[in-house]
Amino acid sequence: MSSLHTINKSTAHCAMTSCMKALQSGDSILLIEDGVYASAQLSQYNIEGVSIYALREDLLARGLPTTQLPGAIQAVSYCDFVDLVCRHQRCVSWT
Amino acid sequence: MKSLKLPQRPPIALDKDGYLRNMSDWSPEVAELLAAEIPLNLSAAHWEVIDVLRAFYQAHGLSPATRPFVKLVARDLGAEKGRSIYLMKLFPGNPALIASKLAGLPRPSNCF
Amino acid sequence: MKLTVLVHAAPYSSQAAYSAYRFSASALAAGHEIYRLFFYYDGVHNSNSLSIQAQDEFDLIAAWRTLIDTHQLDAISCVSSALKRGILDAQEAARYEKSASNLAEEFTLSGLGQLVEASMMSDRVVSFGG
Amino acid sequence: MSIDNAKTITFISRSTPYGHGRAKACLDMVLSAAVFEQKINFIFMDDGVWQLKKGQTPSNIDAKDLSAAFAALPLYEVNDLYVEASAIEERGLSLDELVVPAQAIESAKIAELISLSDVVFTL
Repeated sequence: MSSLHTINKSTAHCAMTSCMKALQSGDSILLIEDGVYASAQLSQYNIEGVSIYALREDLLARGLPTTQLPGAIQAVSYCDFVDLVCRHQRCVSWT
Repeated sequence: MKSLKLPQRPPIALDKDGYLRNMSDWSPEVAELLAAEIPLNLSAAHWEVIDVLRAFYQAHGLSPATRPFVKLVARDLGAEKGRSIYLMKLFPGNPALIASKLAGLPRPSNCF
Repeated sequence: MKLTVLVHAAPYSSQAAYSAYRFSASALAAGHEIYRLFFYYDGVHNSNSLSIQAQDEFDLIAAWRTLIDTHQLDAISCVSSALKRGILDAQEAARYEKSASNLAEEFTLSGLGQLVEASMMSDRVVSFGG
Repeated sequence: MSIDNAKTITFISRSTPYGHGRAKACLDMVLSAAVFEQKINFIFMDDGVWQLKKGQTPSNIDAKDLSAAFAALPLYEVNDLYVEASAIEERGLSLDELVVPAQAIESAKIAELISLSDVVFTL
Protein backbone atom coordinates (compact mmCIF):
# COMPACT_ATOMS: atom_id res chain seq x y z
CA MET A 1 0.00 0.00 0.00
CA SER A 2 2.44 2.60 -1.20
CA SER A 3 2.22 6.37 -0.89
CA LEU A 4 3.32 9.26 -3.07
CA HIS A 5 4.91 12.01 -0.97
CA THR A 6 5.22 15.47 -2.45
CA ILE A 7 7.68 17.96 -0.95
CA ASN A 8 7.40 21.62 -1.95
CA LYS A 9 9.99 23.27 0.32
CA SER A 10 13.75 23.62 0.22
CA THR A 11 15.83 22.08 2.99
CA ALA A 12 15.59 25.27 5.04
CA HIS A 13 12.18 23.94 6.12
CA CYS A 14 11.46 20.68 7.88
CA ALA A 15 9.21 19.34 5.09
CA MET A 16 11.91 17.00 3.82
CA THR A 17 13.04 15.65 7.20
CA SER A 18 9.41 15.13 8.24
CA CYS A 19 8.69 13.30 5.00
CA MET A 20 11.71 11.04 5.63
CA LYS A 21 10.17 9.85 8.89
CA ALA A 22 6.93 8.89 7.19
CA LEU A 23 8.41 6.77 4.38
CA GLN A 24 7.95 3.10 3.78
CA SER A 25 9.64 0.87 1.25
CA GLY A 26 7.73 1.07 -2.04
CA ASP A 27 6.82 4.74 -1.54
CA SER A 28 7.84 7.49 -3.94
CA ILE A 29 8.87 11.07 -3.37
CA LEU A 30 8.08 13.80 -5.86
CA LEU A 31 9.88 17.11 -5.43
CA ILE A 32 7.82 20.05 -6.63
CA GLU A 33 8.11 23.85 -6.41
CA ASP A 34 10.98 24.75 -4.02
CA GLY A 35 11.24 21.08 -3.14
CA VAL A 36 13.39 20.62 -6.25
CA TYR A 37 16.19 22.51 -4.47
CA ALA A 38 16.38 19.54 -2.09
CA SER A 39 17.51 17.15 -4.86
CA ALA A 40 21.17 17.11 -3.83
CA GLN A 41 20.54 16.56 -0.12
CA LEU A 42 17.83 14.02 -0.77
CA SER A 43 20.01 11.93 -3.05
CA GLN A 44 22.50 11.49 -0.18
CA TYR A 45 19.90 9.70 1.91
CA ASN A 46 19.75 6.79 -0.55
CA ILE A 47 16.54 5.49 0.93
CA GLU A 48 16.00 1.80 0.38
CA GLY A 49 13.09 0.98 -1.90
CA VAL A 50 11.97 4.59 -2.39
CA SER A 51 11.95 6.19 -5.84
CA ILE A 52 12.60 9.91 -6.10
CA TYR A 53 11.27 12.19 -8.80
CA ALA A 54 11.48 15.93 -9.40
CA LEU A 55 9.08 17.99 -11.47
CA ARG A 56 10.81 19.03 -14.71
CA GLU A 57 9.04 22.38 -15.06
CA ASP A 58 10.04 23.39 -11.54
CA LEU A 59 13.66 22.33 -12.06
CA LEU A 60 13.96 24.24 -15.33
CA ALA A 61 12.30 27.31 -13.88
CA ARG A 62 14.99 27.43 -11.19
CA GLY A 63 17.96 26.86 -13.43
CA LEU A 64 18.54 23.30 -12.27
CA PRO A 65 19.58 20.91 -15.03
CA THR A 66 17.21 18.02 -15.62
CA THR A 67 19.86 15.90 -17.30
CA GLN A 68 22.40 15.68 -14.48
CA LEU A 69 20.19 15.12 -11.49
CA PRO A 70 22.00 13.74 -8.45
CA GLY A 71 21.63 10.10 -7.50
CA ALA A 72 18.76 8.23 -9.03
CA ILE A 73 16.43 11.21 -9.13
CA GLN A 74 14.34 11.28 -12.26
CA ALA A 75 12.84 14.39 -13.86
CA VAL A 76 9.15 14.00 -14.63
CA SER A 77 6.40 16.02 -16.30
CA TYR A 78 3.03 17.13 -14.91
CA CYS A 79 1.56 14.26 -16.89
CA ASP A 80 3.86 11.85 -15.00
CA PHE A 81 2.81 13.57 -11.74
CA VAL A 82 -0.78 12.54 -12.51
CA ASP A 83 0.36 8.99 -13.27
CA LEU A 84 2.32 8.83 -10.03
CA VAL A 85 -0.76 9.87 -8.09
CA CYS A 86 -2.75 7.10 -9.74
CA ARG A 87 -0.03 4.47 -9.22
CA HIS A 88 0.11 5.02 -5.47
CA GLN A 89 -2.71 4.37 -3.04
CA ARG A 90 -2.62 7.82 -1.47
CA CYS A 91 -0.85 11.12 -1.73
CA VAL A 92 0.75 12.97 1.18
CA SER A 93 1.87 16.57 0.72
CA TRP A 94 4.71 17.84 2.90
CA THR A 95 4.84 21.62 3.02
CA MET B 1 -31.33 43.66 10.45
CA LYS B 2 -33.27 41.26 12.63
CA SER B 3 -33.29 42.02 16.31
CA LEU B 4 -34.90 41.12 19.62
CA LYS B 5 -36.44 43.83 21.72
CA LEU B 6 -36.32 43.73 25.51
CA PRO B 7 -37.65 46.52 27.71
CA GLN B 8 -34.97 49.00 28.82
CA ARG B 9 -32.27 47.50 26.63
CA PRO B 10 -30.97 48.35 23.21
CA PRO B 11 -32.22 45.88 20.55
CA ILE B 12 -30.24 42.65 20.35
CA ALA B 13 -28.88 41.94 16.88
CA LEU B 14 -29.59 38.58 15.26
CA ASP B 15 -28.28 37.10 12.05
CA LYS B 16 -30.55 35.92 9.27
CA ASP B 17 -30.89 32.48 10.84
CA GLY B 18 -31.86 33.98 14.16
CA TYR B 19 -28.54 33.40 15.96
CA LEU B 20 -27.19 36.08 18.26
CA ARG B 21 -24.62 38.25 16.52
CA ASN B 22 -22.85 38.82 19.83
CA MET B 23 -22.66 35.93 22.24
CA SER B 24 -22.30 38.33 25.14
CA ASP B 25 -25.91 39.46 24.58
CA TRP B 26 -27.15 36.13 25.91
CA SER B 27 -29.20 35.94 29.09
CA PRO B 28 -31.97 33.57 30.20
CA GLU B 29 -34.52 36.22 29.17
CA VAL B 30 -32.93 36.42 25.74
CA ALA B 31 -33.20 32.64 25.45
CA GLU B 32 -36.90 32.86 26.29
CA LEU B 33 -37.39 35.45 23.57
CA LEU B 34 -35.45 33.42 21.03
CA ALA B 35 -37.60 30.43 21.93
CA ALA B 36 -40.78 32.46 21.50
CA GLU B 37 -39.73 33.22 17.92
CA ILE B 38 -39.62 29.51 17.05
CA PRO B 39 -42.16 29.17 18.86
CA LEU B 40 -41.19 27.05 21.84
CA ASN B 41 -41.98 27.27 25.55
CA LEU B 42 -38.90 26.57 27.59
CA SER B 43 -39.41 24.01 30.34
CA ALA B 44 -36.94 22.67 32.90
CA ALA B 45 -36.16 19.87 30.43
CA HIS B 46 -35.09 22.46 27.83
CA TRP B 47 -33.07 24.43 30.32
CA GLU B 48 -30.95 21.53 31.50
CA VAL B 49 -29.92 20.88 27.88
CA ILE B 50 -29.18 24.56 27.31
CA ASP B 51 -27.06 24.60 30.48
CA VAL B 52 -25.12 21.55 29.34
CA LEU B 53 -24.42 23.20 25.98
CA ARG B 54 -23.28 26.45 27.56
CA ALA B 55 -20.96 24.62 29.96
CA PHE B 56 -19.53 22.60 27.07
CA TYR B 57 -18.88 25.74 25.06
CA GLN B 58 -17.24 27.39 28.07
CA ALA B 59 -14.93 24.42 28.50
CA HIS B 60 -14.10 23.58 24.90
CA GLY B 61 -15.04 26.51 22.67
CA LEU B 62 -17.08 24.24 20.40
CA SER B 63 -20.68 24.30 19.31
CA PRO B 64 -21.46 20.61 18.85
CA ALA B 65 -23.11 19.26 15.71
CA THR B 66 -25.73 16.52 15.93
CA ARG B 67 -23.79 13.44 16.92
CA PRO B 68 -21.50 15.00 19.52
CA PHE B 69 -24.51 16.94 20.81
CA VAL B 70 -26.45 13.74 21.49
CA LYS B 71 -23.39 12.15 23.07
CA LEU B 72 -22.81 15.22 25.22
CA VAL B 73 -26.36 15.12 26.57
CA ALA B 74 -25.98 11.39 27.25
CA ARG B 75 -22.74 12.02 29.13
CA ASP B 76 -24.05 14.87 31.26
CA LEU B 77 -27.75 14.11 31.67
CA GLY B 78 -27.85 10.35 31.30
CA ALA B 79 -28.56 7.86 28.55
CA GLU B 80 -32.34 8.35 28.76
CA LYS B 81 -31.99 11.94 27.61
CA GLY B 82 -29.03 11.46 25.32
CA ARG B 83 -31.17 10.09 22.56
CA SER B 84 -32.20 11.70 19.27
CA ILE B 85 -35.89 10.98 19.86
CA TYR B 86 -35.92 12.71 23.23
CA LEU B 87 -34.04 15.73 21.90
CA MET B 88 -36.19 15.86 18.78
CA LYS B 89 -39.29 16.14 20.98
CA LEU B 90 -37.73 18.97 22.98
CA PHE B 91 -36.32 20.85 20.00
CA PRO B 92 -38.36 19.79 16.97
CA GLY B 93 -36.60 20.06 13.61
CA ASN B 94 -32.85 20.02 14.07
CA PRO B 95 -32.15 19.74 17.81
CA ALA B 96 -28.44 20.61 17.63
CA LEU B 97 -29.14 23.76 15.61
CA ILE B 98 -32.08 24.90 17.70
CA ALA B 99 -30.54 24.17 21.09
CA SER B 100 -27.30 25.94 20.17
CA LYS B 101 -29.29 28.95 19.02
CA LEU B 102 -31.21 29.11 22.30
CA ALA B 103 -27.98 28.65 24.27
CA GLY B 104 -26.50 31.64 22.46
CA LEU B 105 -23.71 29.64 20.83
CA PRO B 106 -22.40 30.06 17.30
CA ARG B 107 -24.12 27.96 14.65
CA PRO B 108 -22.56 24.49 14.67
CA SER B 109 -20.70 23.89 11.45
CA ASN B 110 -21.44 20.83 9.34
CA CYS B 111 -24.73 20.23 11.06
CA PHE B 112 -27.15 18.18 9.04
CA MET C 1 -9.66 7.79 -11.93
CA LYS C 2 -11.76 10.10 -9.80
CA LEU C 3 -9.57 12.76 -8.23
CA THR C 4 -10.25 15.45 -5.70
CA VAL C 5 -7.86 18.39 -5.52
CA LEU C 6 -7.50 20.37 -2.30
CA VAL C 7 -5.93 23.82 -2.53
CA HIS C 8 -5.08 25.62 0.68
CA ALA C 9 -2.74 28.30 -0.60
CA ALA C 10 -3.54 31.72 -2.03
CA PRO C 11 -2.58 32.50 -5.61
CA TYR C 12 0.65 34.47 -6.07
CA SER C 13 1.79 34.30 -2.40
CA SER C 14 3.29 30.94 -3.21
CA GLN C 15 3.50 28.62 -6.21
CA ALA C 16 1.23 25.99 -4.66
CA ALA C 17 -2.08 27.16 -6.13
CA TYR C 18 -0.50 27.35 -9.57
CA SER C 19 0.81 23.78 -9.17
CA ALA C 20 -2.70 22.67 -8.27
CA TYR C 21 -3.99 24.29 -11.44
CA ARG C 22 -1.35 22.66 -13.65
CA PHE C 23 -1.95 19.31 -11.98
CA SER C 24 -5.71 19.56 -12.47
CA ALA C 25 -5.38 20.55 -16.12
CA SER C 26 -2.97 17.65 -16.73
CA ALA C 27 -5.27 15.17 -14.99
CA LEU C 28 -8.18 16.26 -17.16
CA ALA C 29 -6.04 16.12 -20.28
CA ALA C 30 -5.08 12.54 -19.38
CA GLY C 31 -8.76 11.62 -19.26
CA HIS C 32 -9.22 11.49 -15.49
CA GLU C 33 -12.27 12.85 -13.76
CA ILE C 34 -11.99 15.63 -11.20
CA TYR C 35 -14.72 14.88 -8.71
CA ARG C 36 -14.25 18.18 -6.92
CA LEU C 37 -11.88 21.09 -6.55
CA PHE C 38 -11.96 22.22 -2.95
CA PHE C 39 -10.45 25.55 -1.91
CA TYR C 40 -9.76 25.81 1.79
CA TYR C 41 -8.01 28.22 4.15
CA ASP C 42 -6.00 30.77 2.09
CA GLY C 43 -6.97 28.78 -1.00
CA VAL C 44 -10.30 30.60 -1.13
CA HIS C 45 -8.47 33.62 -2.56
CA ASN C 46 -8.39 31.65 -5.82
CA SER C 47 -12.11 32.35 -6.15
CA ASN C 48 -11.93 36.13 -5.79
CA SER C 49 -13.35 37.66 -8.98
CA LEU C 50 -12.05 41.12 -8.04
CA SER C 51 -8.38 40.15 -8.17
CA ILE C 52 -6.46 42.02 -10.84
CA GLN C 53 -3.28 40.76 -12.41
CA ALA C 54 -0.66 42.72 -14.32
CA GLN C 55 -1.09 42.21 -18.08
CA ASP C 56 2.27 40.52 -18.49
CA GLU C 57 1.75 37.99 -15.70
CA PHE C 58 -0.15 34.71 -15.67
CA ASP C 59 -3.70 35.24 -14.49
CA LEU C 60 -4.24 32.18 -12.33
CA ILE C 61 -7.76 33.06 -11.28
CA ALA C 62 -8.84 33.52 -14.89
CA ALA C 63 -7.19 30.19 -15.71
CA TRP C 64 -9.11 28.42 -12.93
CA ARG C 65 -12.35 29.97 -14.15
CA THR C 66 -11.78 28.80 -17.70
CA LEU C 67 -10.80 25.31 -16.57
CA ILE C 68 -13.84 24.98 -14.32
CA ASP C 69 -16.16 26.31 -16.99
CA THR C 70 -14.74 24.24 -19.84
CA HIS C 71 -14.88 20.97 -17.91
CA GLN C 72 -17.94 21.86 -15.84
CA LEU C 73 -16.05 21.08 -12.65
CA ASP C 74 -17.49 21.19 -9.17
CA ALA C 75 -15.41 23.94 -7.56
CA ILE C 76 -16.10 24.76 -3.94
CA SER C 77 -14.66 27.44 -1.74
CA CYS C 78 -14.98 26.70 1.96
CA VAL C 79 -17.62 29.08 3.26
CA SER C 80 -16.10 29.76 6.68
CA SER C 81 -12.61 30.34 5.23
CA ALA C 82 -14.12 32.56 2.53
CA LEU C 83 -16.22 34.74 4.82
CA LYS C 84 -13.21 35.43 7.05
CA ARG C 85 -11.21 36.52 4.03
CA GLY C 86 -13.89 38.70 2.51
CA ILE C 87 -14.93 36.36 -0.30
CA LEU C 88 -18.72 36.46 -0.49
CA ASP C 89 -21.41 35.36 -2.88
CA ALA C 90 -24.58 37.41 -3.27
CA GLN C 91 -26.46 35.36 -0.69
CA GLU C 92 -23.80 35.76 2.02
CA ALA C 93 -23.41 39.44 1.20
CA ALA C 94 -27.14 39.87 1.81
CA ARG C 95 -27.02 37.76 4.99
CA TYR C 96 -24.24 39.84 6.51
CA GLU C 97 -25.45 43.11 5.02
CA LYS C 98 -22.31 43.76 3.02
CA SER C 99 -22.27 46.13 0.09
CA ALA C 100 -20.80 43.78 -2.51
CA SER C 101 -20.11 40.19 -3.38
CA ASN C 102 -17.02 38.95 -5.20
CA LEU C 103 -17.07 35.15 -5.47
CA ALA C 104 -16.32 34.20 -9.05
CA GLU C 105 -19.43 32.63 -10.54
CA GLU C 106 -17.69 29.36 -11.40
CA PHE C 107 -17.28 28.65 -7.68
CA THR C 108 -19.77 27.70 -4.97
CA LEU C 109 -19.50 28.42 -1.25
CA SER C 110 -20.08 25.38 0.91
CA GLY C 111 -18.88 23.67 4.06
CA LEU C 112 -15.94 21.42 4.86
CA GLY C 113 -18.34 18.51 4.69
CA GLN C 114 -17.99 18.77 0.91
CA LEU C 115 -14.29 18.00 1.22
CA VAL C 116 -14.96 15.02 3.46
CA GLU C 117 -17.66 13.75 1.11
CA ALA C 118 -15.31 14.21 -1.86
CA SER C 119 -12.60 12.26 -0.01
CA MET C 120 -15.02 9.42 0.44
CA MET C 121 -16.18 9.44 -3.18
CA SER C 122 -12.80 9.88 -4.89
CA ASP C 123 -10.04 7.41 -5.66
CA ARG C 124 -7.35 9.92 -4.72
CA VAL C 125 -7.10 13.25 -2.95
CA VAL C 126 -4.17 15.48 -3.87
CA SER C 127 -3.38 18.51 -1.69
CA PHE C 128 -1.51 21.66 -2.60
CA GLY C 129 -0.57 24.31 -0.10
CA GLY C 130 1.83 25.88 2.33
CA MET D 1 -25.00 11.18 8.46
CA SER D 2 -23.93 7.58 8.34
CA ILE D 3 -22.22 6.20 5.29
CA ASP D 4 -21.39 2.53 4.93
CA ASN D 5 -18.02 2.76 3.25
CA ALA D 6 -16.24 4.61 6.05
CA LYS D 7 -12.69 5.48 5.14
CA THR D 8 -9.62 5.89 7.27
CA ILE D 9 -8.53 9.50 7.18
CA THR D 10 -5.27 10.55 8.79
CA PHE D 11 -4.66 14.17 9.70
CA ILE D 12 -1.11 15.32 10.31
CA SER D 13 -0.97 18.64 12.11
CA ARG D 14 2.49 20.18 12.01
CA SER D 15 1.96 23.83 12.87
CA THR D 16 2.11 25.90 16.04
CA PRO D 17 -1.27 26.87 17.48
CA TYR D 18 -1.29 30.68 17.20
CA GLY D 19 1.52 31.78 14.88
CA HIS D 20 -0.72 31.12 11.91
CA GLY D 21 -4.09 29.62 11.20
CA ARG D 22 -3.13 26.15 10.00
CA ALA D 23 -3.56 24.36 13.32
CA LYS D 24 -7.11 25.65 13.67
CA ALA D 25 -7.82 24.81 10.02
CA CYS D 26 -6.61 21.25 10.61
CA LEU D 27 -8.78 20.86 13.72
CA ASP D 28 -11.81 22.09 11.77
CA MET D 29 -11.14 19.44 9.14
CA VAL D 30 -10.94 16.75 11.81
CA LEU D 31 -14.23 17.84 13.37
CA SER D 32 -15.93 17.81 9.96
CA ALA D 33 -14.62 14.37 9.10
CA ALA D 34 -15.87 13.14 12.47
CA VAL D 35 -19.40 14.25 11.57
CA PHE D 36 -19.23 11.84 8.63
CA GLU D 37 -18.28 8.99 10.96
CA GLN D 38 -14.98 8.27 9.31
CA LYS D 39 -12.17 6.45 11.06
CA ILE D 40 -9.78 9.18 12.08
CA ASN D 41 -6.14 9.29 13.10
CA PHE D 42 -4.94 12.64 14.40
CA ILE D 43 -1.15 12.92 14.45
CA PHE D 44 0.83 15.85 15.80
CA MET D 45 4.29 16.16 14.25
CA ASP D 46 7.03 18.79 14.36
CA ASP D 47 5.80 22.10 15.81
CA GLY D 48 2.28 20.66 15.88
CA VAL D 49 3.01 19.19 19.32
CA TRP D 50 2.97 22.73 20.75
CA GLN D 51 -0.79 22.74 20.19
CA LEU D 52 -1.16 20.24 23.02
CA LYS D 53 0.88 22.06 25.65
CA LYS D 54 -0.89 22.71 28.93
CA GLY D 55 -1.38 26.18 30.34
CA GLN D 56 -2.18 28.13 27.17
CA THR D 57 -3.97 31.44 27.78
CA PRO D 58 -4.47 32.78 24.27
CA SER D 59 -6.99 35.33 25.60
CA ASN D 60 -3.82 37.39 26.03
CA ILE D 61 -3.69 37.73 22.27
CA ASP D 62 -7.47 37.71 21.75
CA ALA D 63 -7.39 34.21 20.32
CA LYS D 64 -9.63 31.26 21.10
CA ASP D 65 -8.04 28.47 23.10
CA LEU D 66 -7.35 25.77 20.55
CA SER D 67 -6.12 23.33 23.16
CA ALA D 68 -9.50 23.36 24.92
CA ALA D 69 -11.08 21.61 21.96
CA PHE D 70 -8.85 18.54 22.16
CA ALA D 71 -10.43 17.26 25.36
CA ALA D 72 -13.79 17.25 23.56
CA LEU D 73 -12.59 15.01 20.74
CA PRO D 74 -13.83 11.76 22.35
CA LEU D 75 -17.38 13.13 22.03
CA TYR D 76 -16.69 13.36 18.30
CA GLU D 77 -15.38 9.80 18.46
CA VAL D 78 -11.92 10.95 17.59
CA ASN D 79 -9.98 8.76 19.99
CA ASP D 80 -6.75 8.10 18.17
CA LEU D 81 -4.46 10.99 19.02
CA TYR D 82 -0.76 10.53 18.42
CA VAL D 83 2.27 12.69 19.04
CA GLU D 84 5.63 12.22 17.41
CA ALA D 85 7.91 11.10 20.24
CA SER D 86 11.01 12.82 18.88
CA ALA D 87 9.15 16.10 18.33
CA ILE D 88 8.14 16.10 22.00
CA GLU D 89 11.67 15.33 23.09
CA GLU D 90 13.40 17.85 20.80
CA ARG D 91 11.21 20.61 22.19
CA GLY D 92 11.91 19.74 25.80
CA LEU D 93 8.30 18.76 26.37
CA SER D 94 7.05 15.73 28.21
CA LEU D 95 3.85 13.74 27.87
CA ASP D 96 2.47 14.95 31.20
CA GLU D 97 2.66 18.52 29.94
CA LEU D 98 0.02 17.75 27.32
CA VAL D 99 -3.64 18.75 27.72
CA VAL D 100 -4.90 15.32 26.68
CA PRO D 101 -3.41 11.87 26.76
CA ALA D 102 -1.89 11.14 23.37
CA GLN D 103 0.12 8.14 22.30
CA ALA D 104 3.76 8.94 21.71
CA ILE D 105 4.85 7.15 18.57
CA GLU D 106 8.09 6.64 16.68
CA SER D 107 8.43 7.53 13.03
CA ALA D 108 7.96 3.91 11.91
CA LYS D 109 4.49 3.97 13.45
CA ILE D 110 3.68 7.23 11.62
CA ALA D 111 4.69 5.55 8.37
CA GLU D 112 2.52 2.57 9.24
CA LEU D 113 -0.54 4.73 10.06
CA ILE D 114 -0.13 6.49 6.73
CA SER D 115 0.13 3.17 4.91
CA LEU D 116 -3.17 2.07 6.46
CA SER D 117 -5.02 5.27 5.49
CA ASP D 118 -7.25 5.95 2.52
CA VAL D 119 -6.65 9.69 2.65
CA VAL D 120 -3.97 11.77 4.40
CA PHE D 121 -4.28 15.48 5.05
CA THR D 122 -1.33 17.53 6.30
CA LEU D 123 -1.71 21.10 7.45
